Amino acid sequence: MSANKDEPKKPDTSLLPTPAAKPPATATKATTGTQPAKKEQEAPPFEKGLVEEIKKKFGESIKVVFIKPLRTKIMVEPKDIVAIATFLRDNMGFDHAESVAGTDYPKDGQIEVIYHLGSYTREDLAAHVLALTTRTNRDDALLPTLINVYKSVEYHERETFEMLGVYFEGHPRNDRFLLPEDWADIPPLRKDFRIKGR
Amino acid sequence: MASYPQNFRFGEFVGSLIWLIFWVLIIVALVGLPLIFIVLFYVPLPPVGDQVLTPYLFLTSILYPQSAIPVIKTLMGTDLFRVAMFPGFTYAALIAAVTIFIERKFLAKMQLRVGPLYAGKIEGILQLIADGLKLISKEIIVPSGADKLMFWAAPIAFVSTAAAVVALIPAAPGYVVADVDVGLLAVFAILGFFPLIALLFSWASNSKYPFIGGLRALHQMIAFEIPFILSALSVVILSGTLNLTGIVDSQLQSYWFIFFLPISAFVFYISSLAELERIPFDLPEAESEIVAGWLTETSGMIYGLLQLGSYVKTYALAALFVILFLGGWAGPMVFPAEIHTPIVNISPIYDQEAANGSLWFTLKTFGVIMLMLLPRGISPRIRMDILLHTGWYKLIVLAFINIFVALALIYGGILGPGGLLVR
Amino acid sequence: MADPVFIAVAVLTVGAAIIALEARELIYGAVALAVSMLGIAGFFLLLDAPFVAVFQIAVYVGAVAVLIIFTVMLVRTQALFTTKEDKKRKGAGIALMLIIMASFGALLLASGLNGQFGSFGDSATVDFTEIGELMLTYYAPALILMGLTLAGAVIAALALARREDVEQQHERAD
Amino acid sequence: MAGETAADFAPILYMLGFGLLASVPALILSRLVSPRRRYNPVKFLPMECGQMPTGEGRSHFMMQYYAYILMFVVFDVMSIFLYAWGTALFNIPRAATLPIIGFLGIMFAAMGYALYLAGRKGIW
Amino acid sequence: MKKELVSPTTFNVMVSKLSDVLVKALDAPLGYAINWGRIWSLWPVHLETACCSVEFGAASGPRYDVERFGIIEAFGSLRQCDLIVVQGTVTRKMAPRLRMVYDQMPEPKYVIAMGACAITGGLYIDSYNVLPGVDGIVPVDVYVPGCPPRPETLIQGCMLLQEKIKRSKIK
Amino acid sequence: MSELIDFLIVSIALVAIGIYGLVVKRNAIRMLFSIEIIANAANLTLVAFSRGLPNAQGQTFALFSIAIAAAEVAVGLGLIIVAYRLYREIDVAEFRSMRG
Amino acid sequence: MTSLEDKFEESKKLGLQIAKESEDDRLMTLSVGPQHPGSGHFRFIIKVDGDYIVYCDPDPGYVHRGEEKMCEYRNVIQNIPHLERPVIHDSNNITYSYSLAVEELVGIEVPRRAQYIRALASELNRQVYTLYWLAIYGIFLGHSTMFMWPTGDRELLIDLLEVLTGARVTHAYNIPGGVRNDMPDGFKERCLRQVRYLQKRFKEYEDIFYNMPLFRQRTEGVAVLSKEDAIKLGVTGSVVRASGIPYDIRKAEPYDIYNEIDFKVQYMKTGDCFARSYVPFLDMKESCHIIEQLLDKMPQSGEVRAKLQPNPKGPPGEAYRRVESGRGALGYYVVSDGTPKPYRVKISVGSFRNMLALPYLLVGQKMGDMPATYWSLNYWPVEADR
Amino acid sequence: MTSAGNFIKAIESGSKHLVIKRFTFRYPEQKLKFVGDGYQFDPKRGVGIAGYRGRHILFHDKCTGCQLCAIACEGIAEAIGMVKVDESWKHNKKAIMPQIDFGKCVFCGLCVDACPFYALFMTNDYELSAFTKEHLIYTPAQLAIKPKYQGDVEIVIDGRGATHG
Ligand code: SF4
Ligand code: SF4
Ligand code: SF4
Repeated sequence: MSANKDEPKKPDTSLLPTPAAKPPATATKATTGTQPAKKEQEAPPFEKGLVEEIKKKFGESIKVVFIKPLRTKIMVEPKDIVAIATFLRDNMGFDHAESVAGTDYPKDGQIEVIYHLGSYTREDLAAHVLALTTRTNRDDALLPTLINVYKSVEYHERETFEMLGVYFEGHPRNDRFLLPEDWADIPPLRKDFRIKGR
Repeated sequence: MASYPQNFRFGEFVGSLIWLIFWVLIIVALVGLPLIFIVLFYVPLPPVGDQVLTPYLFLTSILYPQSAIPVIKTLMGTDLFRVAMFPGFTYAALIAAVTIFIERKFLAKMQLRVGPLYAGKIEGILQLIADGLKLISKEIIVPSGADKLMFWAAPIAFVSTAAAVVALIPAAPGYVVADVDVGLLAVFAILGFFPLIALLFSWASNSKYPFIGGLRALHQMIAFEIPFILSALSVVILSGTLNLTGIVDSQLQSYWFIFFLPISAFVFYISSLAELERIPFDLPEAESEIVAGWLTETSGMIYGLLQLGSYVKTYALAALFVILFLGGWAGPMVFPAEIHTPIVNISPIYDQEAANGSLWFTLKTFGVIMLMLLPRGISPRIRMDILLHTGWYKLIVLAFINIFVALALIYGGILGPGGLLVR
Repeated sequence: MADPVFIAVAVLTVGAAIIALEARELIYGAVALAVSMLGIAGFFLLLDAPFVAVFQIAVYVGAVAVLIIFTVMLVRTQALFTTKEDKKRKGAGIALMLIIMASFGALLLASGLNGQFGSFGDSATVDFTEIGELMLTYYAPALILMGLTLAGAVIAALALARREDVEQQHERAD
Repeated sequence: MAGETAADFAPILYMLGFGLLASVPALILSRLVSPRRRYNPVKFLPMECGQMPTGEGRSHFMMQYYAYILMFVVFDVMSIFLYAWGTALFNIPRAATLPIIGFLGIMFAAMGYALYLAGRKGIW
Repeated sequence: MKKELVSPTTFNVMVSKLSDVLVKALDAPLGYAINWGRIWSLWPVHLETACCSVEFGAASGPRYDVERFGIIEAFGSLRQCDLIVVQGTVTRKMAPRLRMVYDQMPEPKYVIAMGACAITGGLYIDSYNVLPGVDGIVPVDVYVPGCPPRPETLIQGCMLLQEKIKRSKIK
Repeated sequence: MSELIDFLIVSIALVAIGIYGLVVKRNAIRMLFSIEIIANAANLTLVAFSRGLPNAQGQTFALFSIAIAAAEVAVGLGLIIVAYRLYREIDVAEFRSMRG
Repeated sequence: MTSLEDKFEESKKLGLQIAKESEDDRLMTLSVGPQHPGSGHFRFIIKVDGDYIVYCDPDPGYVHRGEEKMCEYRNVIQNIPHLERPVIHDSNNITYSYSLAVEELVGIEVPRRAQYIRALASELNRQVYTLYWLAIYGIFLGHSTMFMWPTGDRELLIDLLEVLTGARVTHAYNIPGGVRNDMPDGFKERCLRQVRYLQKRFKEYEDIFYNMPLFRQRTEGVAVLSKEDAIKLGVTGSVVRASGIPYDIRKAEPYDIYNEIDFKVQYMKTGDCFARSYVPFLDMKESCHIIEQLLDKMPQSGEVRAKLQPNPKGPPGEAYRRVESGRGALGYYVVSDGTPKPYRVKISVGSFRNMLALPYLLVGQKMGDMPATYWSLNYWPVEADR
Repeated sequence: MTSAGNFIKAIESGSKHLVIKRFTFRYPEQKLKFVGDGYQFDPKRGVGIAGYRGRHILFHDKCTGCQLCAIACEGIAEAIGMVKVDESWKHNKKAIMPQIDFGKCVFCGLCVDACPFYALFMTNDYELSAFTKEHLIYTPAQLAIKPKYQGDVEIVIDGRGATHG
């Protein structure tokens, strides 16, 4: 226990230099001043730069779905996702996942899983959300987990497993989370699960 | 609403009461009175004052209340009166009841609320009676697997032990149930029963939260028992006696001990808070951690009795504080030497000293009780290790400091026999 | 006046002592032991030693009984319920008990204690402040010795009850 | 006369009895007027936050604080010992305070070490 | 003749008459007193099933202060409580727990269904995980509509409950 | 009127019970109980003689004796805890068989 | 420096080691919730060794009502009432970002006055939430006055919101295209009066709660979440700000008129329970200034709701919009397939993200720290379950 | 020392409140004052008029039985059902009017927004608790009654705290 007690103090001292965090706070203000969320700019340069950087590394395995101001969405293959996520985390500064959402597309027979990645460390990325998506088959939905890259997806992935039936390979606990223990129906967020009377 | 046949009106209630009284009267007249007479004629009765108590005297006292005064006086001299009424159980229970009411109102006031308001029309004074009636009419659940004997015995033991503590407290000059030479130590000895009862009761409930609560109660009480005892030791050093009446007397001869021993009073106050499981030391009942602590499995009257016991205990410890540090019943005389009442002359049973003493004693006790209620409004709960740390490291040291202060006072010739400040 | 009271207290004490040893549940045994201690305290009161009586209650019920009950709860396993005692042994024990009782009783009756200061009749009671005086004057070395014993006891008890194995690991971790 | 002090103490017993007298009828009355429905076994399960109880109810020990109980036994004895001194203080010569100072010194040393032991984490 | 007067049957009749009289004499005042006590001392269980608990908290706050009616908040254990206010949605995961809590409470116990969800399911009438009202699991005494009900409405519901207790038998 | 000898008889009864317990019981805690009972019987004798003689020495000794008994209980229970932790058992016979 | 995983593993090992060491009965499994005064709608299973928690497993879902599924069956506007139910005491914020997302999808321009009113309602509502949160924090620590005062003072703001929107807590006020009704007359004065009174009260909160030494003892240095761990766990809102990261959506990605408002992001560096409980309080103080500015700068008249057809629909597409709610970033991911009903709505809520930190922080703490740690995470179970 | 000072400050702050006015609003005797008569909607301008959203009121002389309110509510709580009334209005050929189940209604007011004929508004009435579910279903006739609501209490702030005057 005493080890635990000491432990928090160390990061504290290492944080001490972060009075430097003050100037960035004003810097944020400046950046936000320069990019008010005006809509009509085509493919804003900063976001484009980001995408270019990823593309440079992974080339054709990246499919860019859209580039909007502050929002970028890229689609990758399931097999590449861990590598790309690691790259995003280590080199691009997207250090946490804000949400993991799954969408069922019965027409395509696929389920799309979308990770919204954000950044706490890079000031200029604070307003950005990068949507990293991948698609898997509806019938044997199976994806590699990102839990080793982003700790923050742990519960989100559990929820996605439960709500859409996407099994995350390597996730320590693919089990019941929000639904009752005796839930015996198909995962509720699939499109073929109909709710009463609708 | 029409489907509920029974009517509920105050008039009906009064009607039914009258009916009940009527029946009681008839039964008493037909059965009771002859019986009483037979008994009274054949049983020799004790002399009261200068007369022999005869049934006639007994009956005439209804017509001439004056003649009942000697009877009452004799009764007041008996142990029974002391045990049942004045410094004993009824007085303590009454103070406990008033404490509960005051606590709720006081807390409500501090929290910008009004507290109980409607029960009993005027500011909710009957709230406590309502609670009591409800608790009496509540089912008592004994959890399966519980130790039945202990489960039922513990609340009774709790109340009785609290009452036994009260027995040692003198409430006015001469008014004490048990005037023993080692009174103070006896209080501590009896207080030592409470952790045992809490522990056994929590064990008997066979449930997790009560058990944790009981262990916490145990740890808490024993952590504060030593500072508790030591803080009273400095008073004993100053007064040289263990008899509680003697302690008050020695304060009457000099000054209140709180002026000499403020630290000790502080330690005593803190540890009595802990002993009483009041916030900030209500760890054994910490709701947000362990549901209701060792009271989790209590229901109905068992809960009621435990509450009663703990409030009686509150009275006992507040009174002890008054006796040890605030000079007991000392206070300026407010009652006249003689009292004249219109119909009945009660001067034979009127005792100026006792009336004055009990008045001041009660006032001071309520003052201390208010002081004990105050932390509940302003303080969060404390944590187990901080609590143990406070009890074992800080308070014991403080108590010892005061023992040496008391020693210096004695050997410095300021207090003690023939001291400077002794009147 | 003390006679019926004496008998009541004696029955309470001895009975509780027997229950303490024979109760099926150890926890009841512990409670009975506490009751037995209370009985002894009652005897002390009858013997006009209120200070010792109160001391007895405070120490035995307030502290020792608590510790015992806590430990009983701590070690409660099925082990407590398997009373591994054979009949023969028990019989021998009872016999031994009776023999002790009888022989000591005979010794007592023969010793003539009865006559010498038999009834305490009108001998004065002892003020308990004398205890303090004695303790600090004549028995002062005993008091110091007492302190040493208590200090040794608490340190020994703590040293016994702690878990050494974990401690070593922790010291390495530090 | 023997047994005088016992007579002094008797009112405590009366008071205890009165406590019984006040609480036992309350329980009996409560038993009489309260409704009782016993058909449901769930009611008598130990309460566990609306959960089916699992495990044993009496299996929790705060071993971390066991040291304090051990210490309590000894220091309780010590603190009551001091009362014997406190009451006799007026009757004894001043020099007789020395043994008690010695006694306290020993106990303080023991308490210091014991508190140090008790305060250490991880060994309990 | 003498024998008939004191025969066992007549004696029994007499005794039963007397006890009848006694019961009658005691019943009404006792019933009144106990019901009165129950009215002014309703202690609610701390069971938050969903968002209506926010307004329940507000009702026990200083502005509405249900303690005026003798309703105390923050009671730890359900063993001491008489009133269970179902504070909103009961999901399928919560339902068995709700029933268990209800079962474990000691006997005179009352249920207030607070909020549209607790009455009929409310907004979540077509959700896959929500029960359509709690009256299927526990017997409800008073329905307090709203989403969430104003604290006033809750207090009004409590007053209705008091009305109901007044008119009920004590056993 | 109770006399010295009555107290001594009670004391002897307690000693006998204690010895019986020590001999028969195999449960460490119960043996501790027995020891306590014997110690109490001794205290009783001390105080009884002190009352008979009248002087305060017996009472003083009883105080010491009680204190030491308390200390002994603390140590004894510490021992039992250790034994329990090692053997998961508080039966003395089991300790013996498990040694080694 | 031990990282988060190491810490967790270490504590787990500690628990397991105690269990293995022939003393498994030292461990006791306790279920905290759902009927537990210290948990509310939530349950977590803890294992305690004496006073120390060695294992913790959250078990949410007691209020899981399937909001996301239900959204797929309702029109964009009909979704408003039930989307605000997860946090009824912060309902203006939870509908705010939904409105923003729908507006982005449909392409609606919100009138300026409506933007101000929205921001005003959102600030008021955040304070309502924080006061409620503070009240529960008080009662969790056994401080009943601290339950009563914020609950009472919260009523002042509720009173304002009731005047503004017509309901005490479930306002259903933000709607795609603006707000549902204009401010009533005399609102500004009333608002200023009550907010000023509240500012006076904050000092008393500090006296009785934040500066109270017992409170400090219980929270300072307890359950420290370091900056690295906070980033790794992706916690948000006051939790991440308490760990030394001044991240506030209002500043980082200003929506509506927030870039015209002058305010500071409040943060602390210690990352313990105290910081986590103090940052929302600082936020609340700052929010009072924001409200004054908003009332000042607000256009005196104008439209409050853009004209749009009853069932607005836009082209297929998706939007992800965030606002800063009482519990941190609150994002809506809305996918539209061109019909009036959204194809998929995902609510990314602060509570759900903060819950992840619970087992990491609880393990190794004492039992008395449990309520303090749990509620300092700014966690509202109903919202997390959705 | 600072900690002792803080204790004293806390005690002072706490005991100061013993003389501050109480905030409690005594509900059954007092009633709160609301802005206006309740939430209303102006379909022409497309915005609502601020007011409390309590129980609905239905103006029989305006309702055309167009069911728009029921359709609006269908996606919310399905609280509105259209029932036959035995009244005859020119503008209401089918003689159907909304009936509201307050056991389901969540008082969102979207049905008011949906009614294009100024027929359905909300009132200040909130005292709706009942013993049975059936009592919560309000027929059109019941909905037509204008509730008598007299509230006159408001929050008053003065030097000694906030009260309800
Ligand atoms: S009635 Fe409304 S406020 Fe209450 S639980 Fe249901 S949705 Fe929540
Ligand atoms: S207020 Fe809302 S829930 Fe109620 S009837 Fe109207 S639309 Fe339906
Ligand atoms: S109330 Fe309005 S919307 Fe509803 S049916 Fe009548 S006219 Fe149509």
